[in-house]
Amino acid sequence: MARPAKKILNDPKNVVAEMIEGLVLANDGRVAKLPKHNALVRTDLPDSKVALLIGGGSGHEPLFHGFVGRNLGDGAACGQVFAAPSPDTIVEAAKAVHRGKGVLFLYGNYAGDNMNFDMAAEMLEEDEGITVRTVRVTDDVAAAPPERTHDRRGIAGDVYMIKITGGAASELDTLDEVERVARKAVANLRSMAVAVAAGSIPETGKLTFELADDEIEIGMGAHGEAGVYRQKLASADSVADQMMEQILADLPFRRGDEIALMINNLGATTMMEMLIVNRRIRQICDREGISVHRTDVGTWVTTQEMAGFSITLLKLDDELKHYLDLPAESVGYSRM
Amino acid sequence: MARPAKKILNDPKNVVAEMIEGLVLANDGRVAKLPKHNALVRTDLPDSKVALLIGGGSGHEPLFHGFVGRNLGDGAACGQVFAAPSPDTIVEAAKAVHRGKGVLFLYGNYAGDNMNFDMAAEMLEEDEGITVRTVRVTDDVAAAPPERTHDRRGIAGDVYMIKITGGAASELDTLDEVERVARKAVANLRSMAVAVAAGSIPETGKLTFELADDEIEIGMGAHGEAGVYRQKLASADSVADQMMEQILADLPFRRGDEIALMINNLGATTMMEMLIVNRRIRQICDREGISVHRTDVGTWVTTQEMAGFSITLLKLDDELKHYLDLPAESVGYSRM
Amino acid sequence: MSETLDTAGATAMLRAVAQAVIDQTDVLTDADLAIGDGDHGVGMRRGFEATLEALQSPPDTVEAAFKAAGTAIMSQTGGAAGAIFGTFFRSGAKAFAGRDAVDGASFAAFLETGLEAVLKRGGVTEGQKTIIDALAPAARAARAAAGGSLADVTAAAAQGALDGVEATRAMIATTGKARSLGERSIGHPDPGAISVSLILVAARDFVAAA
Amino acid sequence: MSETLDTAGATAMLRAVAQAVIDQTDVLTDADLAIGDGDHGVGMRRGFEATLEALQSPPDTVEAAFKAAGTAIMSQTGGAAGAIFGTFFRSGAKAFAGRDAVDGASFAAFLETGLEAVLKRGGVTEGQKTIIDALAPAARAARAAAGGSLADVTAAAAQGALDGVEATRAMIATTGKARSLGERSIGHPDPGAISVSLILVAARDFVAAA
Ligand SMILES: Nc1ncnc2c1ncn2[C@@H]1O[C@H](COP(=O)(O)OP(=O)(O)O)[C@@H](O)[C@H]1O
Ligand SMILES: Nc1ncnc2c1ncn2[C@@H]1O[C@H](COP(=O)(O)OP(=O)(O)O)[C@@H](O)[C@H]1O
Ligand SMILES: [Mg+2]
Ligand SMILES: [Mg+2]
Ligand SMILES: [Mg+2]
Ligand SMILES: [Mg+2]
Repeated sequence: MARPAKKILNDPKNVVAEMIEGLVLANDGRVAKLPKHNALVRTDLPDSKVALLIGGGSGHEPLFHGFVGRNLGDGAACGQVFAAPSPDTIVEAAKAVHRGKGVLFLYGNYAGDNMNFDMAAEMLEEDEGITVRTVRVTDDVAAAPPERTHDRRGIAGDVYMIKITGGAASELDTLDEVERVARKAVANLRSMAVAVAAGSIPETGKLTFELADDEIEIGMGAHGEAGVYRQKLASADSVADQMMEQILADLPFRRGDEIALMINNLGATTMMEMLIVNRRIRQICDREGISVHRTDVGTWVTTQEMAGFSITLLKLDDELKHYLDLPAESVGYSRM
Repeated sequence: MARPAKKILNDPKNVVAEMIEGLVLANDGRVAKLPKHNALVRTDLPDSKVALLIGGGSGHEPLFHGFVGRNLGDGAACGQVFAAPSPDTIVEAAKAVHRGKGVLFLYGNYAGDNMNFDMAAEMLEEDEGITVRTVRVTDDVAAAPPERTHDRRGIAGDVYMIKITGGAASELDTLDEVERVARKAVANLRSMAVAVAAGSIPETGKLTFELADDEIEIGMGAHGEAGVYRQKLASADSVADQMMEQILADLPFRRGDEIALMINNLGATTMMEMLIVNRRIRQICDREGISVHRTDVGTWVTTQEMAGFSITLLKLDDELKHYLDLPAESVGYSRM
Repeated sequence: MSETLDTAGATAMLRAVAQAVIDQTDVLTDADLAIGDGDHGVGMRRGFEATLEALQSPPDTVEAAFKAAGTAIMSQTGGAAGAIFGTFFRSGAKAFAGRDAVDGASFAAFLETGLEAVLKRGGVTEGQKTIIDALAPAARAARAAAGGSLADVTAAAAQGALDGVEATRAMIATTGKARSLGERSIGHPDPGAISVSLILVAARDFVAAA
Repeated sequence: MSETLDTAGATAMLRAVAQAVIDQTDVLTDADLAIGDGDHGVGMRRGFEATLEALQSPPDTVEAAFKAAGTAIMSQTGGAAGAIFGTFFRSGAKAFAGRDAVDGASFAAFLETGLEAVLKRGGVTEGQKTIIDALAPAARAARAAAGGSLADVTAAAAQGALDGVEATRAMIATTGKARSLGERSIGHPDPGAISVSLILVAARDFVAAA
């Protein structure tokens, strides 16, 4: 933890506020910041819709602030780096996105997020009479055994969850229905990450863990939380084999399943590495008789400058496929 | 140059071939690889169009292979990491994209690319009777003084060039016209990069330059070529100020100009840093009376795991704006 | 050494507590780097800097002073600690309702009330290597000393928290970001528990010096 | 020591040259890391490994042998070096047209013909810190020795290239990836020039041992 991080920043205490200012400016007026909170809201929200509020700690750019847009999040409540947003920020963001049909909270399953979003939900229901439902993303198979999925962390699966739930919240008429789709998606979603090098929090300037020059950690969490095991640096094919074995066995994914596949950069990994891993994953899918409906390879859920990647598989049915394939556009994620 | 690079790869000699295989698999059938060459071609090419062939050394992912798609490149000829593709690869790629109206070669201005693409152009004209025109991207203001723009390197400006020329090659009927639009764009395009840490070539495993823990290099090239000067790590605002001063003075950009603005990740930099820089750039543009038509913040032209970013400004007119704003979709770049 | 603290005294104590935590930012950072994500120090600093600011305008009552601290922490700390310490101070404040001074008994009640709210909010029990493992023994020790002076009670609470921190070293985390470390979390004290001890030691020292 | 090389001999010499360059991959890498992008070594290795493979099927003529080497380099090396060395061998090969052996005079003509093509392709002149700065003095030295044996000519060419490499140290690069270094390129030899010297030294040594 001695090696200092090297970043081009202004005052490290202001990173989140300045980042959000930069994001709003990059967004051509399609999102606005709430005056007193690190929260973003779409400027083109229809008058009546089920609202989708996403959020969590910052430092995972472009998640979450970059996922506010059409068929994605209606708003985002952003905390400081790696720290859940506070209840007041969540409450104000929820009030700003609410369009009369209730608000779905969608976020990663972490103690801090759970408590802060729960407090906000209680305040909204009690003080504002706004109905809130909550779906927590729990895609990280490395975080807990299958019988305790409620103890699992949310990692790159957030992207598919926001994509599908955002689509459902655009087209479906009731909070119940949107929640149902989101719950189905999260039940079909599995991810796992591998870390090659650590990231750092701007305010401390310290790397969040240590890893020897020839070591990697399989199952690393999105804030540098411990994974399943450390091992020597290995070939792309063998790393993909190990990760896919655990992911496939977990749901389990079976012959004949159709999936969406995401390979997500944790920050500093080259796209070349991810594409080489994609090659191996497809060999495995072919062998297992699993068909890939679509693939996303890119940088969406990061841990600052951590190096490594995650693999996400989402088992599809026609409904999930429909919402996943709707066009979407935001600073962080666009697809026609 | 002692610190070894740490990557998850198979045999480093096969990285380009495996990467292209992974890319084609990620692309849902919209691009195909030529059987014997590291070259990609759109599978949905219309029967008659001016063809746009892009290409260059690999290692800058998602450029170039990730920019083959509708309103982008019709094909890409890919070299080994940091090495221009060979004439035979370029020739085969050009033959594969040719649709009776000639081929425009669009690539970054480097000795290796110039020679290999020129040889290919000669072969195509002599042996195949295919008309070829060439536009070289020369956006890097750090590479040579304004009176020698023909000595300048092509860096992140490649993205806007491919976007605009790809659009023009979809809509315009003659090679002449497409070339005219591309030449206008390149004349209006200026970029500059800053490096924070070095990247490495997989086959050597060695970092391409050394930079002290508290140093940055302004003007670094896309293969780690020397920049304008080294200096101590400084605040985001002051780095943005320095870079913008040189970029603005170079064209020069003037009060009343309308621009497209791109902040491009060289590889390992956090989006947070780029958004904080965007905030400052917009303050500068406001002060100078320059309006920003659109902003792109992301990872498109990398130097493997190099840390740092580049700033690109493109002065727009109605024609350039039209082609720039056409929808486009590819593995590397999508925008509705 | 005064036996009770009026509103101004309680406010001064909260300011001393805030400064003590802010001064130990790096200690908390390193503790959280070891088993969590490394943000506990800067989070606590944000929350307690906001507390210092909030207490610039003198609160009307002891309850208001503690509630202002909790509100500042809840809105500025973020993360698990923001929710927990925010809830702790805001809910604990109710123990001072209608009272114009902090004495030993009300301080013990404050800890108990806060603990109860925090247990409910966080859904954990003792032994999971959290804030609770410092707070619960502190509250018990304070209750046992509650017949004595405020100095006795704060001293007992501080000692309970310090013992609790030590005990967390041997625990395996089963919640929060440290959970996935499993046995690898053994040997490290819990960062949130350390924060509890910093708060209660600062309170003890303030009362002893007052 | 034979006075001329027939097709089999020329092929064997090209194989020896290829192996010599492949063996020095790291030297070329480090030279290119110092003033370029660090890929020159692996590029030359790729090109000359392809050359070895191409020469597995014995060429019919000397010209074909040199052309096969050039074609392999041009298609597998990539970058500036692929274009330059590919052009050099492919165009230089024409100096052997209609001849069934390499002698001193034809080797000198090979260097001159190759140089001319490379000058045209690259558009640079002597003094810009490139391949040319080893190749041009090598060709001149070979011409001066062209009345002598093949051994004399290859020895003179090798020495000319080695001297050329030394001279590149003092030059400021004005083309290629090293250009932007400006004065910072002084002191480092040019990687492409080193490759020329490796090729000609290996040719000399092969002829001397043949
Ligand atoms: N459910 C919980 N109940 C009580 N305390 C908790 C709970 N979860 C985590 N904690 C405490 O929070 C501390 C971490 O705080 P902090 O680093 O600020 O939050 P985060 O885990 O969100 O990064 C842990 O050391 C632990 O003491
Ligand atoms: N225009 C040119 N003419 C001749 N040689 C050149 C030219 N440009 C570059 N070179 C040579 O190419 C060498 C670099 O080769 P290499 O590293 O393989 O290519 P790249 O510069 O594309 O990475 C330089 O050391 C220089 O000798
Ligand atoms: Mg945290
Ligand atoms: Mg190169
Ligand atoms: Mg923490
Ligand atoms: Mg090179």
